[in-house]
This record gives sequence, C-alpha cells and structure tokens, in this order.
Amino acid sequence: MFDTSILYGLLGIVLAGLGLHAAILQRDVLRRILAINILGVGVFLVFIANAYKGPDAAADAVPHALVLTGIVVAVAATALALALLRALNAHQEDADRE
Amino acid sequence: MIDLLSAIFILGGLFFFIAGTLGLIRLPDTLCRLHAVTKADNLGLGLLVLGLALQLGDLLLMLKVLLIWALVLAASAAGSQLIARHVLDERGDRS
Amino acid sequence: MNEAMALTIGLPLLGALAATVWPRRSRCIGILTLLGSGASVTWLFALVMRHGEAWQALGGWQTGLSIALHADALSSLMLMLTALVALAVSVYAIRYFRAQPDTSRFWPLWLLLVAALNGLFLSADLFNLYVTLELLGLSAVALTALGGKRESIRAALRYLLVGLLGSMGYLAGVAILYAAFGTLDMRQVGAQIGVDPASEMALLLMTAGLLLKTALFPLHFWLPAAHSNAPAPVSAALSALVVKAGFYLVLRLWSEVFPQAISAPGAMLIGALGCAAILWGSWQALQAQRLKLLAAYSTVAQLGYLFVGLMLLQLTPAGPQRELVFGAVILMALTHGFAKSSLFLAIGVVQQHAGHDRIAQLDGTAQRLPATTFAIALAGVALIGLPPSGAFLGKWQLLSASLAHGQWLLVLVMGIGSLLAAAYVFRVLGHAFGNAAFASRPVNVASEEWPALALGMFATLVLGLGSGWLWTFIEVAA
Amino acid sequence: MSELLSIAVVILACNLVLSLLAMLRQPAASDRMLSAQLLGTNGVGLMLLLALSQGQPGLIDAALVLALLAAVAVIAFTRREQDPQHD
Amino acid sequence: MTLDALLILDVLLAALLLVLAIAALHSQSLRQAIILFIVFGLVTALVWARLKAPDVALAEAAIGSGVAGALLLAALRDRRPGVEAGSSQQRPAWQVLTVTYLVIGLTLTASWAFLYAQLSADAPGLNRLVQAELANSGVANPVTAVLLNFRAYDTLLELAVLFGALLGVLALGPQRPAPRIAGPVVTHLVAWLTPLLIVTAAYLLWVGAHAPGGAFQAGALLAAAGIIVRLSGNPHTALPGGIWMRLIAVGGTGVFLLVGLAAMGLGGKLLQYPADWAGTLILLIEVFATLSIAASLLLVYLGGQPRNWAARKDGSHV
Repeated sequence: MFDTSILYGLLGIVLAGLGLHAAILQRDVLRRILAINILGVGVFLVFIANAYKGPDAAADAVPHALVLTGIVVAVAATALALALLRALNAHQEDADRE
Repeated sequence: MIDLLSAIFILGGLFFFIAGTLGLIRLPDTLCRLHAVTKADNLGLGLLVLGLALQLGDLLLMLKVLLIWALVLAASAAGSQLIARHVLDERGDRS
Repeated sequence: MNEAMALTIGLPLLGALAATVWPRRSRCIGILTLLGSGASVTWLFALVMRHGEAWQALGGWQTGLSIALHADALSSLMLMLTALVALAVSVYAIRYFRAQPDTSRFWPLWLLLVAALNGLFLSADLFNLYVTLELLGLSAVALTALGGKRESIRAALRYLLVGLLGSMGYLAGVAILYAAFGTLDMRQVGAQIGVDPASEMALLLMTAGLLLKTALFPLHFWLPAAHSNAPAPVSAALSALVVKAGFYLVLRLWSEVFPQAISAPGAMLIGALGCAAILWGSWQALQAQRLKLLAAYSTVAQLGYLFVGLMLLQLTPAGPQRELVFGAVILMALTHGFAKSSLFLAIGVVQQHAGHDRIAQLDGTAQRLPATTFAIALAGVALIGLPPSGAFLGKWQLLSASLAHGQWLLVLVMGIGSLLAAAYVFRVLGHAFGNAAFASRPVNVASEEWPALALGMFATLVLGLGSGWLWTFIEVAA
Repeated sequence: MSELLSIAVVILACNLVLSLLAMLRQPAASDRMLSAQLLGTNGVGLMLLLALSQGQPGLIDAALVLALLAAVAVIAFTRREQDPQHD
Repeated sequence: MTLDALLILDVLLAALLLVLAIAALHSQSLRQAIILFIVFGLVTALVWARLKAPDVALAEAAIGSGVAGALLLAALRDRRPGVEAGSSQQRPAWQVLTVTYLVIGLTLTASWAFLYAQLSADAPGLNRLVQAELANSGVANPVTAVLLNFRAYDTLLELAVLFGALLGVLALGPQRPAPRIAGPVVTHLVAWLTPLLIVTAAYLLWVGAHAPGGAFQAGALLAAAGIIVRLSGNPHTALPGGIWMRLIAVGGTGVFLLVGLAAMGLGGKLLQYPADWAGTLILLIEVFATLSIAASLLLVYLGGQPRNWAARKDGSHV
C-alpha cells in the first residue's frame, strides 16, 4: 500500500525534523540525547515505511535488519552519552565543593 | 458460536478499557483513581485476552496469551502498591 | 586479496578484544596487532599496485544482497596513512599511557579506532559505512574522554552529540537512497543516480552530515575543544585520521556515487566554505594562546584546502588534468595527516617536559628538546606548504588548477592562508628558539621524540620527493 | 470477525490517545506513573489485537515482552522515589 | 482488517507519535520528558507492529521500556538540582527562528524527495534476493538471515560498536553505588520476574531462527533481568568476576569474528559459512552474542567499571 508507506514515511521525516530542531536548540544535555533518539526513530521510520509493501505482501526484510542494527547502535551511543554526562556531573560537583 | 463468544469477550474488554480511561480523567482523588483504573484495565485486558484466545486455535499460543495477562495482572498489582505507597509518602511529606 | 582485506579489519578488532581480556598484556597485544595489520595493509597495497582496484562481496552472496569491500588507490593510500600514523602514535603512547589503569583503557579503544578506520576505508556499502562511522565516532569520543579532566569530558560529550547528529544526517540520506533505488551497494546506487529530488536530497543530507563530522567551517565549532583537550596521542589520531575519514567519505561519494547529482553552485558553495575555513582557521591559530589549540585550529584551516581541492575536482572535466587535481587532493590529505600527527606528538612531548603548552612561555624549548623542536619545524614546513613537503606540490597543483579555471580569488585565499600559516608556525618557533631565562640540559628521550620526528620527516621529505610516484600509483590503480 | 477486530483496534487506539491526553493533564508524578502503567496495558492489548488482525503470531511475543518490561518499568519508575541515592 | 479501519489506526498512531515527541521534547520537567519518551517507545513498537516489522517491534519493546528507560531514569537520578540551572537561559530569538526555518525547509524538501522516491522511482528493494537465497541461509526468518548471514558483517561491526561504548563507559570510572535494599513488594516482584525474563530470553533466542526474535532481543531481556536485580538493592547481578566477565563481554564479537575468519581460512570469503553448517554456526554466534549484549547493556547500566572487572583469576586486583 503506497498510502501507508507515504503516511509513515512523512511522519518519520517530521519526527526527524522535530528531533533535529530540539537537538540543536535545547540547552540541556539529557534533552539533547532524547532529541537525537527521536531523530533516530524518525529516520528508522523512513526505512520501515519504505519496506512496507501492503497488507498482503511480505515486507522487505533488509530495512528491518538495518533498523535493528541502527537501534543497537543508538542504544550504545545513548549509553555512552549518559555515562559521559554522569562523569561531567561528578566533576561539576567536585568543582562546586572546592 | 465461538466467534460470538469471543466477540462478546472482546467488546466487554473494550468497555472496561474505556471505563478505565474515563476513570482516570473523571475520578477526583489519586488513590481512588488508582483503585478503579487498575481494576478496570486488568479486567479489560483479561476479557480481551479471553476473546482473542478463543480465536487462536493453538493451545501453546493460548497459554502464552494467558501468561501475558497473568503478567500484567501481577505487575499492575505490585505497581499500584508501589504507587500507592509513593502517594502516601508524598502526603506524609507535606503534612 | 580477500585475506588482505579481511585481516586489515579483523586483526585490530581481534586485538581490541584480546587487549580487553588480558588487560596487563594490552600494550604488547596492541603493538603486535598493529604491526600485523600494518603488514596486511602493505600486502593489500602491493596487490592494488599490481592488479588495480579490487572488489569483494562478503559472505559469497551476490552483489546487492551482501556487503562489498573495495580497495583502490584512494583507499589503500588512506589505509597506509592510517597504518603508519597508528604505529608512530602507538610507540609514543607506550610511554604516554604507561601507568595503569590508563594502559589497559587506552589500547582496546585505540585498536578499535584503527579497526573502524580500516573498515571505513574499505567499505563499499552505504549502510555499512554508517556502522563504521559510528564505531569510529564512539571510539574516538571514548579516547577523547581518557583525558579525564572536566574539560576533556565536556568536549567528548559535545563531540559525541555532534557526531551523532552528523551520522544521523548521513543515515537519513541512505534511507532516501534505498527508497529510491532499492540497493545499498555504492556501485549500484551510483549507476542510478541522476538529477532528481531523491538523489539531490540524499546528496545534501549525507554531505551535510559528513561535513559536520569533518568540521568544515562553520560546522567546526566542536573541533578545537575536542582536539585540544584529548590526550596528546589521541589528538594526533583525531586530527590526522578521524576527520580525514569524513573527508575521504565525502570525496568518495562525490566522485563515485553522486557525480551526476552535483551542481556547479553546490561545488562552489563547498569551495567557498573551504576558503572561509582556511582564513578563519589560520587566523584563530595565530591568535591561540596554547599550542594544542593552535594545532587544532590549524586543522580547521588545512581541512579548508581539502575542500577547495574538492571543488576544483568537481569543476575539472575528466581527463589527465583531473587526475592531477585528484592526486593533489590526496597528497594534501596525506601530508596533513603526517604533519599534524607529528605536530601533536611533538606538542605532547613539550607539554610533558614543560608542564604546560602556553606558547608565550616556551622560551628555550629548542635547547631542551632539540629533536622535538625540529619535528615541530618539519611539521610546520608541511603545514605552510614550503618545498620539499608534499603540501607544496599539492598546493602547486591546486593553484594551477585554480588559474586554469580563472579562480583568482582562490589563489588569493591560498596565498593568505599560507602566509598566516607561516606566521603561526614561526611564532611558535620564535618562542622555542628564544633564550631561556635559565639554562637547562638538553633532554633526549628517544621513544618519545622519534615518532614525531619520523612523521614530520615523512610529511616533508618522503611525500615531497616521492610524489611523482603517487600519481603513477593513482593512474595504475584506477 | 475481522471487522470486529478492526473496530476493536481502532477503539483501543482511541483509548490510547485518551489516556495519553489524561496523562499530559496530570500534574502529580504518581498520577503520571499510573497513566504510564495504563498506557502499557493498553499497548499490550493493542499489540495482541494487531497480532490477530494482521495474522502475525510473532507479535504475540512482542506483547509478551511488553508485558514483562511493563513490570520492569514499574520497578525502575518507583525505585527512584524511595531511594534518593545521594544523601 | 478493513482498509478504513486501518487508515483510522494509522492516523491515530501518527498523531500519538507526534504528540508524544513534541511533549517529550518540550515538557517542563525532565522526569516527565523521560516518562513520555518511554511511552513514545511503546507507541513506536506498535507502529513497527502495524508496518509488519515484528522483529523491530520486539526489539523496540525490549529496549525501549527496559534498558533504555532504566538508563535514562538512572541518569535522572544522578543529577542533582542546580546542575541544570546554567542551561535554563533562553536562546536569542534569531537563533531559534533561523534554526526553525532551516529545519522546516529541510523537512519539506526531504518530504518531497521521499515522495519522489516512493512514487516515481519505484525501487523493488532487495527482498526478492533475500527470498531467493533464504533457503541457503541456514535460517527461515528472513530478518535473521539478513542480520547473521547476508549482511553479517554489519552485525559484527554493530557488536563492535556496543563493545566500544562499553569500553568508553568502563574507562570513565567506577560504577554507581547499588541502591538500598528494596521493600518486600519489589523483592517479590523481582524474585518471580527474573526467571521469567531469563526463560523468555532463551525462548526468543531459539525462536529467532524461524520467527521474529534473535540475539539482540534476548540480550536486552537478560540485561533487564540483571537491572531489576540491581534495582532491588542486590549488589550482585549474577555477572561473574574478573576474566570470565571480560570473556563474556568480548565473546559475541570474538566468536563472530573467529567464525568469519575461519570460514575464510577454509577457502571462502570472510563470513562465508559452509552451506551445511550455516544454521549451526548462526546459532553458535547468536548464543555468544546474546550473552555479550546482555553483559554489555548491564555493565553500561551500572555506569562504570565494577570492582572485579580487572581482577585476576585468583581474585586479586590489578
């Protein structure tokens, strides 16, 4: 079904836009991390929407595999970002204490 | 016959789901809401699960679906206890 | 050919795993695997030199279904740069990270970074390139944070977020390409690219994402902090190799996947940004108070030359003239890789012996660290673009190409850039050769100083004198 | 039967939207947790319905995972409140 | 399912995602933003289910409210009031406007390009090739075939990415202190939930060969089991110490790479499994990958290096 692919594909692009907007403009790091994750979901949605070939046909498996890879990568990056944020906060506290 | 039965279950499930949501919106007090909402929701999911299980026609899948319901029941029982304690703590803090 | 490609990626990856399992042997494992992967790079290089470019479909499935690896002149030269710089940096890092737990933290990440670079230079699959980009980005960020100071962690975090935005932009482009052409293989996509909205949008998104990672002005804002706050060996690798990887990918995509979709105004825009980068980066380098910051801004400027080269490449029609420009761009990239890693390692030595890297207080360095000062001078020669460095020939080609296109402004910008570079290099050397208030004995720490020296030599002498051979190689392997 | 399933999917999706709006209106943290739990149950139901209406039994596993992790999320949500780590 | 109903469902899901994204990105309190983001993950899983991507739906369900949610909530717990204060100042209006217009422009042109790609280019995609070779891949689930055979090299590097993130986190310092011991409710919940999570993980790993599931989903569930044990106040997370922990952490990438290199040594290309062994080798790789993924996600959740990470065999510390 083309309509479905297009609806979700456009939704993905809008989500990516929202994420990008917030990732640039937000000041808080945690919010930026959320924004980048939403941006990622938007991009993944473009892949999956394209893979959808209608209610009766089998969907394209390759984009599904790509998105699975992308999800793992996104989780890994988020985890590293959160750990860096924690380390930064700890340093900040040390600095405040002095 | 089975179709009819599962239709009744599914519709009943939907009814309780909606009732739960309305409760969340309309009921005045958090603890009140907690009580009503979790009850309604679990009942809703239970009926839905029953209705769907009748359609599956595979014993293993049926068991799996029932397991899902049991899980949600247990989780929400524990969850509402934890939330209730949290609410009481908050009230205690304020007074 | 199969084996050489697989080992080039597999050995450092295996080394990273082994160094994690046996942390107390990590240094030994690291050096050995880097020697091994260096050997396989040399093997691959020789094969490419003899047989020309090579393709390999992994897993034995047909192209399109599987991921393809690809080696040609450009990628084998970048691999060689990586192997040599990585070896030199490793020798330096042995002393720099000699205390535990730094040793066991550095080596696995460092090997992972090398594996990511090798994977990136060999990959011919658009999605696989995304994965290698992320592997490269995450390991580079983790290495930056090894500095441990608040500033390095803050810079690493920012570097990570910017890098993620960049790779998401790239991935969005891949998504649109897959929707339009139904494949991820570079050649298959390249064959279908045309002047249509999908191709152009993908080009825009992928280029923009990569430019963010490559820190082209005005997207360079994250680079100075990250490169100047990382530990010295890491800074060397970041400036010499990691940003180069982004540039390599832009070059590869522009010349092999998207040539149909690139419009002249787009190329001019990149060239204009390159010019701005040259002027702004050089000016900031001249203003910098700290050596590492100077080196980082100089990277911003030097990247500008590469993008000016990219524009000229785009404007030049196919033919021997284009080959010359292509070779010049590669030569500039290689020279900068060697020169900048040499400079960062030398700065590391200075910093460790002086306890700081404030340029104004470097008087007497030449007496205390003669070899290191010489390395800085060699790197400086290459950064300015004086003969006999490789950059001299590269710039010469770029200048003559600009004249051929009547781009007088470019000539002017490159001239000013070179003058500014000369100014910031001589500012450092002037302080280094200045008289110290107190006399001190010269220090000679071979393993610390010779990596910088060797890299500097490579940038000025080897690349300069061997550049004729480089063009032959590009011609043979193409 | 398939019509009924379709209608049920739509109704449950509407319910999901309503619960979300209710959640956004709630000021108190505990109410939001409650709403999140409600949304979770709702999601499980919707996932099951999709499994049947699209004929994809694999989605039942997804519903199972959602149910399991709803319980995990309950713990993760509430632990924080009882346990201010820094003191 | 009838088309009209599908269309209504699509519109509702799309609206939900949009509202959730906007609310999560712009809500006042950070805690609410995180809760909304977790709900966003739930709805995303439903969208993947709707678009017939059950493998992705499973992964999203497993990661979204499990590991990712726990990670974000833990990050929230780390921060103290005051840290955010410096960042609350507003950006100048011109910046906001410029970025907004740029992003809107980009979104519109990207939409145009996507529409063109979808309508005029009409690419068939790679699914035909996947289906044609599926019988030779050693597994029956096409997504698993792509992940572990056709594009196995991507997955190998993906495991390396996770490994790299793990190394990065470990290098940042010691792990978080364990929470206090939980009350009876949580303890009981954890006591029966943990074995269920483990059993489900094993099931998903096994079923992945012919139905949605696989190493990552299983690994995420195992990690969730470790996380709730940790959250209940138990200082142990069932991770072994010293070299065994390190071996588990690198095992996924290591076994994968060694199998790939061995296949090359036998005369094939990198990662070209011998045809008869493909199914077995894929299962072997997946088992180790599951353990590695679980250990990595759990260690990453702990937020730093556990005390016994670098321990020698005899338990002494380096």
